[in-house]
Amino acid sequence: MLSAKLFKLRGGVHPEGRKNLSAERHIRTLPLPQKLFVPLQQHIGAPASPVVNVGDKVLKGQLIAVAQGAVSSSIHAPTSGVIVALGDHVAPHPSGLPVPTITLQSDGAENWIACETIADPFALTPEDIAARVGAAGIVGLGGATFPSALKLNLSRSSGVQTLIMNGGECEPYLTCDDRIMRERAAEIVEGIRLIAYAVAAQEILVGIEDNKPEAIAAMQAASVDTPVKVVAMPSMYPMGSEKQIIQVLTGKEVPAGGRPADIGVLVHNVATAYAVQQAIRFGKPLLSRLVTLSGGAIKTPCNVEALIGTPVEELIAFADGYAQPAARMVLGGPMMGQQFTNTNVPVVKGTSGVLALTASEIGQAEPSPCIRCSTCIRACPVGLMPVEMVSRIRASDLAAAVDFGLKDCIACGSCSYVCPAHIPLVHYFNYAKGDLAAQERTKLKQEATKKLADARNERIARIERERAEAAARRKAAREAKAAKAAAEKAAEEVA
Amino acid sequence: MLLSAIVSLTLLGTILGLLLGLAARYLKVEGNPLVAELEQLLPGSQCGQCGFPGCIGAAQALAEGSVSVTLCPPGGRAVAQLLAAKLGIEADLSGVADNVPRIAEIKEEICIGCTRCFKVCPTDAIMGAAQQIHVVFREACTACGKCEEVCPTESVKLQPIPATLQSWYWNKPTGALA
Amino acid sequence: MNPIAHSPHAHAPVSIPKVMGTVLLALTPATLFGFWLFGWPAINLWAVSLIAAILGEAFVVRMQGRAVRPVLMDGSGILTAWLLALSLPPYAPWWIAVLGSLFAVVVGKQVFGGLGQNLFNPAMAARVMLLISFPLEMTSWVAPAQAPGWLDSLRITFMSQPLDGMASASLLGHVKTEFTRGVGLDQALSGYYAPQHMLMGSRAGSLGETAAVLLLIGGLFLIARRIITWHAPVAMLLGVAVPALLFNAIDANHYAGPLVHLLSGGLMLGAFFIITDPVTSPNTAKGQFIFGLGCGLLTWIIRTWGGYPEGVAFAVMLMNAATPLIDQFVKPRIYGRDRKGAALSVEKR
Amino acid sequence: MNEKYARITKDGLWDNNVVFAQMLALCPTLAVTSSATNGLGMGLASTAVLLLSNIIISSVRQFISAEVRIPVYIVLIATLVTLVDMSLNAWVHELYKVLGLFIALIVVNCAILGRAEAFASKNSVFDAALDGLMMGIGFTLSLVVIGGVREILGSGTLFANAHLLLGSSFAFLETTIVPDYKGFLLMILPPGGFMVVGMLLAAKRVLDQRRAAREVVAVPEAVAS
Amino acid sequence: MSEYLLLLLGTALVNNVVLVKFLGLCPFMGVSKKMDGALGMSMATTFVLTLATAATWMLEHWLLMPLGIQYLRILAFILTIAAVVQFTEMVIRKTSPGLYQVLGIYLPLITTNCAVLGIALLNVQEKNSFMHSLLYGFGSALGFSLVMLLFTGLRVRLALAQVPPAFSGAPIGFVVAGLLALSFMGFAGLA
Amino acid sequence: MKLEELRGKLVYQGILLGGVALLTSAALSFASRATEADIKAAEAADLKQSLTQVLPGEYDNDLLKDTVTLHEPGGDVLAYRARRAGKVEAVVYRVTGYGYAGAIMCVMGVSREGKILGVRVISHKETPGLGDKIETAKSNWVHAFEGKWLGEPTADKWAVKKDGGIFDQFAGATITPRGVVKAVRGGLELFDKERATLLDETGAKP
Ligand SMILES: Cc1cc2nc3c(=O)[nH]c(=O)nc-3n(C[C@H](O)[C@H](O)[C@H](O)COP(=O)(O)O)c2cc1C
Ligand SMILES: Cc1cc2nc3c(=O)[nH]c(=O)nc-3n(C[C@H](O)[C@H](O)[C@H](O)COP(=O)(O)O)c2cc1C
Ligand SMILES: Cc1cc2nc3c(=O)[nH]c(=O)nc-3n(C[C@H](O)[C@H](O)[C@H](O)COP(=O)(O)O)c2cc1C
Ligand SMILES: Cc1cc2nc3c(=O)[nH]c(=O)nc-3n(C[C@H](O)[C@H](O)[C@H](O)CO)c2cc1C
Ligand code: SF4
Ligand code: SF4
Ligand code: SF4
Ligand code: SF4
Ligand code: FES
Repeated sequence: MLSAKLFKLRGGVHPEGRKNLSAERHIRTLPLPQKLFVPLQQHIGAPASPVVNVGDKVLKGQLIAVAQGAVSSSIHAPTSGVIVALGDHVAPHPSGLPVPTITLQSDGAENWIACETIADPFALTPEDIAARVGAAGIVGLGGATFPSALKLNLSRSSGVQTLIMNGGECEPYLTCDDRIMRERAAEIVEGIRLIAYAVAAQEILVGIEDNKPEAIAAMQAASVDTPVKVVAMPSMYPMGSEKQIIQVLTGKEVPAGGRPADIGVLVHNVATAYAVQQAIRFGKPLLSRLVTLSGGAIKTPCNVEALIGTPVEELIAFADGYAQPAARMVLGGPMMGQQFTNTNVPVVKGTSGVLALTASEIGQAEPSPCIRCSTCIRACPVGLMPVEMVSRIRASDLAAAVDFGLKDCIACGSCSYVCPAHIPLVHYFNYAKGDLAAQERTKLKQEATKKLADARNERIARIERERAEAAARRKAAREAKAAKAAAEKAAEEVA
Repeated sequence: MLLSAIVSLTLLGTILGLLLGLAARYLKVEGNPLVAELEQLLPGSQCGQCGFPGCIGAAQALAEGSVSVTLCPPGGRAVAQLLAAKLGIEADLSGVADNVPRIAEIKEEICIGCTRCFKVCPTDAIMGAAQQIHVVFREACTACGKCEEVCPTESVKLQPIPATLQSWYWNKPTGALA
Repeated sequence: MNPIAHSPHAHAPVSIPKVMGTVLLALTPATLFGFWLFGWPAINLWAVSLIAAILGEAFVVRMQGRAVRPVLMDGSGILTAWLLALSLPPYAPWWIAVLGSLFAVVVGKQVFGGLGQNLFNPAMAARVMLLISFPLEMTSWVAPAQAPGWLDSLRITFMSQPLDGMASASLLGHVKTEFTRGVGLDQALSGYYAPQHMLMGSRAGSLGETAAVLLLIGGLFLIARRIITWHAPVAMLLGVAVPALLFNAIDANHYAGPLVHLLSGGLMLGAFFIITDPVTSPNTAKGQFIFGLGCGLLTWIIRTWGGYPEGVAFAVMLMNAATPLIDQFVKPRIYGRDRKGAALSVEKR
Repeated sequence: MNEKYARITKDGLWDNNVVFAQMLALCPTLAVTSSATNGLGMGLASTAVLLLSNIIISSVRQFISAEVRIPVYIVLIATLVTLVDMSLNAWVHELYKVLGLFIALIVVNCAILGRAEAFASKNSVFDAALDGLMMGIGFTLSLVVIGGVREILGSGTLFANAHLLLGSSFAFLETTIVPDYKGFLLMILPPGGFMVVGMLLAAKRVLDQRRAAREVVAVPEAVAS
Repeated sequence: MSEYLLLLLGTALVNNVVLVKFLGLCPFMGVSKKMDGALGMSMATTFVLTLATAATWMLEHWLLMPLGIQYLRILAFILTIAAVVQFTEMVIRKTSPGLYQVLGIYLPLITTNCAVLGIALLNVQEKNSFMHSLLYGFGSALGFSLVMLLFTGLRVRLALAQVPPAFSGAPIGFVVAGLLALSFMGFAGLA
Repeated sequence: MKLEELRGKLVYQGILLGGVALLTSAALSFASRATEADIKAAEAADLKQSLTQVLPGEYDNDLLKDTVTLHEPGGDVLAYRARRAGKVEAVVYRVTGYGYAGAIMCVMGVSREGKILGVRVISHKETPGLGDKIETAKSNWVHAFEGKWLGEPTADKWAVKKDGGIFDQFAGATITPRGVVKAVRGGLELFDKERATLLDETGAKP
């Protein structure tokens, strides 16, 4: 089963793994925090809309905010307690902006709502499974946090040949997927089969990087006598990225601007499969996730199961605090994760890791001039030319950068990682993407306001015209009247 | 020899003159389609901040090349860039303050409902009736500032739009790369 | 003014000074061999080149009001001067080295804005400039291993003493001269050319270009350290060897064979250390291959039919000029798109 | 009025200099400036044509119709150039041999047509004459400077062979700056020509910037006092 | 045949119009900021230069020479060139609006491109035969196009470089042209 | 009609350009008349000056008019003859050598006895600083030919020193002098061969 044919990944880099810091430690559960900060937006799409008010008592697992619109996801109370605030709290986002958040004071009782357990989930219809996944507020736990139900529905309707389960976990430091595969393989495999059933996939591949032999073994053992095939992939960043894992496992490429469903593939993270299994089998909504606590500045790196909304400082305290002052705190992995400065930010559905890194681990230096060494080009898994894009962006020629493929960049950071000149390439790309989006918004707005202005001008012109016409009519009438009068007068005189 | 020289060259000249005259007559380009295209790019709020009586005037001046592409404050940098691209010139955009997006806001406490702002707004972004508090539609306001000028109680003010998770994006890196 | 750093939060342990340092290291064996072969004058020349480049670069950077230290510390100026020195006749007078180094770092590099901004290879631009301006000094070669003493060397380098009795012609120059007299290749080569000497490098020529084997080893070291890739060097060697082979087969008395070409002149130095200059070469592997092929072909053409006995420097500059065009037309295929950049068609199942 | 003439003069000599600001007439500029003398000769010949063409075109400007404007200008200029060509050939034959082809090319010297279009066809005869003269002098000075730099660096002399152009009484101009100079061939060859022009352009820019900076500084001071 | 090829190579590379003969520098400097423009200019110049060398050769040999009025050469040539340009423009506009879009605005500029007149005059000076003249014109045009495209590529990249303010724009353009001319000296002695 | 209206007319444009052409060509024709003689004179003087450089001594005929054309395999050679009292005392003609960078054009003057009176290089493309020492402005090298003839030095010594002859080469540039020596020697051989024609001893009167 391990001998499945692999295709070549282009580009890619070999960052130092540093997974051993946390890989051998069992998943532990975090003690219940006092206060939980649950942001309304933890997923791609529209924020959820709260259905509770300040002062409401809620049970663990109770719906506290519902999905809004087509692309959105519901949010549930991570524990039982009282809603103490519906306000702003610092976002787990580099901007550090305050975002709408539900603050929950836990009562320590962990009183669950009633959960519906299902004995034979394969008796459910595929539609039902997707609906239950949606109701459980499950979003992709691989990082993109796209609402999973939607992905299932879209894939089912367009037809799926291959289901790929992403156990790549190519980011350095992170071991939460590794641990969950080692410890909860049976549940994951059932989740995988449920997903496959929900989208009627014919082939199921679990791709795991070969630096996780125990996870591979555990998953293999759990998938004996199932259609699930476990495939070991070479360790390389960004093997776990959706487009790249598809390329490596199937040899196919997702067309630019398209989705994997276009080529009959669905990709899900292994932790998502676990959440799906829990939701379908036990009716449990997504309330917690595994988080890797690691980095050279953390005293006891480990993996914890943390409730959504837990402030990060509690996690750090749980890991015995700092071994040395951290040069940088990061949410997620070092390659794509985001720096944060306020340790009060909450764990959200997409938080895969909390890293406290030392300066030597980061290894960043002042940027020096680009020597066009083209290392970045060789590293890019997408086949882009970062050096060319960045020079266009620096010269404020974003259109040219787009011609070079800016929009195809997956922001994996491979190029920045290898650049000997330490140029913040991805930073430039994300700036440019943001600026383009902002320009797009301005343009839309301008078009809209232009229509408004035109309408107003037209209206004013019409009013003027009507007024003038009315005046002319009145004048004509007056004149006609006068003429008539004159005529009558004349007639009278004649008479 | 003298004669032949003069005759032949005169002939050459005459023929060429006729040719050019013909060419000019039959191959004339009508009007300047550029103006219309440029006008399309301008915000169209006819606010006059550029010093022309409305966007069409600005478009004409641009087509003649008598003004810089940075003339339109409401359009800001984005429009300047579009204009420069259309005209095929390299514009020095450093002068254009990438103006912080702003929007009109009405302080309800001091609005007396005089409807002046309502009447001048070129995009119908202000709603209200006489003696009532007026409101601004965020989507329609172009921050042209006309209402600010006419308000007798200074209750309309252009305020920067606060950044949100949706509008925030990374700044441009400023490392010494020279 | 965002105090927040963008991802990635990990970086490969690489830097520009490390890259340049590795290249210098790779050049060292061939340089030392040149010192041994040509003696003290070669060492003087090398030192003068480096000093002139460092001082000149410091001065112009200072004049622009930029920080001098980081510019000098990146090592590129030193590398440029080093490569220039290696491509000069070993007994050239000091002012050749000074003028060349200054031209390289000022006109070749700093007027463009410094490291990474220049369009032409600074060392080669300087070499070509020197060659056309001072053809006499730039084509006065010496026979190897007559290494003069230190005092004599000072006289040679700093007082432009004529090198009586030591003068020799380089192989390519000699062949060119003999052709003008109507002497055939066999006769011209006899006594002048022995492959094993050429390989080891005991021949007349520029300071650092003679030891083909040591240059090859240095080049392989760079490839192993992933500073350069094989594409450009291999393509350049092919670009010279293939036409040489063809024409040699047609008329052996007029066209030298591939081995003569590969082992003579600055080809080895050029192929591994000069056309691989990242700044002035195309940035895709395919582009680099085309670039190398062009360099090789032009070198061969200039050597064979042109007025100059050696063409490496010209070929490099000509291809430098074509680099932006190559970069414009040779791009990698983007994931999910075809070669032309259109999205792949959606084929289901 | 005086201001206007000052403006025209300043434009011609510096601000709108044919070579250094308008970047026109580059071919003769680069081709003949391997020595200061050649530059001077070419400059004087061009100045003559420029002056005459500006005068003639300005005085017939009412009669010219837009459609045949350019050909008429070109014919006029061509005639003037041919006249200059003949005169040089007849009376300053040595110089003619040096400037050769480039005399004929004064016709297409874009600068002359440019002045005809941009100035002479819109201004009075006197203004046009002044403009032509100043542009011509500006052009000549540029050529002499470029030629001078190239000659000094390239051969170590200045105004070599000036007697051929100006007569033997001007032989005193001929100076050897560096005796026994080895010669820096680059400067005399085409590449050096380009580079010298580039360097001089940069120098002019630095001077202009300095001047602008001084003016900015000067204004507040004036206000303060 | 090989003689003609050699002639073509010689005029295009060894005695390049722009870099060695110093003709056509204004468009070389002026229209080399964008690739489209350079391409258009190159094509237009190639077309006109080839046609104009043919036309001026005929003029010289069939009109000026028989009548002994060579002193009208400059005048007659420049008129003819203007006519050729005008004619080209009209024909292109009529037959291929697409091409006209590309070349249109560059055609009038060519009248004052001194390369056209220069090559015509050089042909007369060197007493070239008709075929020779034609190849000379075409080869020169090829040389012009080649360096034009190379130079444009370089300038496009230059626009992205961080050139010191004193040098940005035209000055560095000249330095690059100088280095390009330096490279082309390598062709000396070929052909 | 007003000028403004006229300007728009097609005929006007034709006439305008034609008229301008008329005027200018007329002007040029007259100018040509005026300068023709001077130009001819200047060119003649030019030629004469270059010829007399290699013809030391006094002659009493008009060099430029007294020419003879030799039909050689390598192309026609135009020779000018200098006479004293009707007798051809010396001849001048061009020879072409091939140097490092192409053709080197020389004129040489040969006396009645077959001795070289002088050699000058009129045009060459040799490298400045290396090969250009063949110009009198740069070195005296060409004067070495003066007084030499085919017997002095002997045939095998008519070469540069490097090739065993008596003429100097330049440091680092042997090809150029080699080319010139070969050309001059060829010129002397030509004189030998065509002596009768050149010296006007075939009977034709001047
Ligand atoms: C550069 C990059 C690296 C990624 N690495 C991983 C990974 O290691 N593991 C993973 O599950 N998803 C990874 N992803 C996210 C996947 O592309 C994809 O979104 C995810 O596997 C989908 O599964 P989900 O919907 O269950 O999250 C990565 C994405 C990118 C852009
Ligand atoms: C990179 C490089 C480029 C060179 N370019 C030239 C050149 O363009 N012209 C030249 O005459 N010599 C040039 N040289 C020097 C010659 O390569 C060489 O010294 C000379 O031609 C003799 O080579 P040989 O010893 O194999 O005969 C260059 C040297 C190097 C290292
Ligand atoms: C750039 C350059 C220019 C040269 N110019 C000339 C020249 O003008 N005349 C010449 O005879 N040789 C010239 N040479 C060739 C050599 O200097 C010379 O032919 C060769 O070294 C043989 O001369 P030698 O026998 O004196 O060493 C030139 C070589 C180079 C590289
Ligand atoms: C592999 C490699 C090769 C290089 N080759 C050259 C070279 O040939 N000439 C040169 O001036 N600099 C060379 N450099 C140094 C540096 O890139 C050069 O100074 C830049 O061109 C200056 O902007 C090289 C650097 C590297 C890493
Ligand atoms: S890796 Fe860095 S230095 Fe190298 S080409 Fe890319 S951006 Fe430039
Ligand atoms: S961040 Fe973008 S450009 Fe850089 S390697 Fe990843 S995909 Fe390529
Ligand atoms: S400033 Fe802009 S929006 Fe206002 S009138 Fe002028 S062009 Fe139109
Ligand atoms: S102009 Fe000012 S006071 Fe009047 S309605 Fe508008 S906001 Fe209110
Ligand atoms: S002077 Fe030659 S093109 Fe302008």
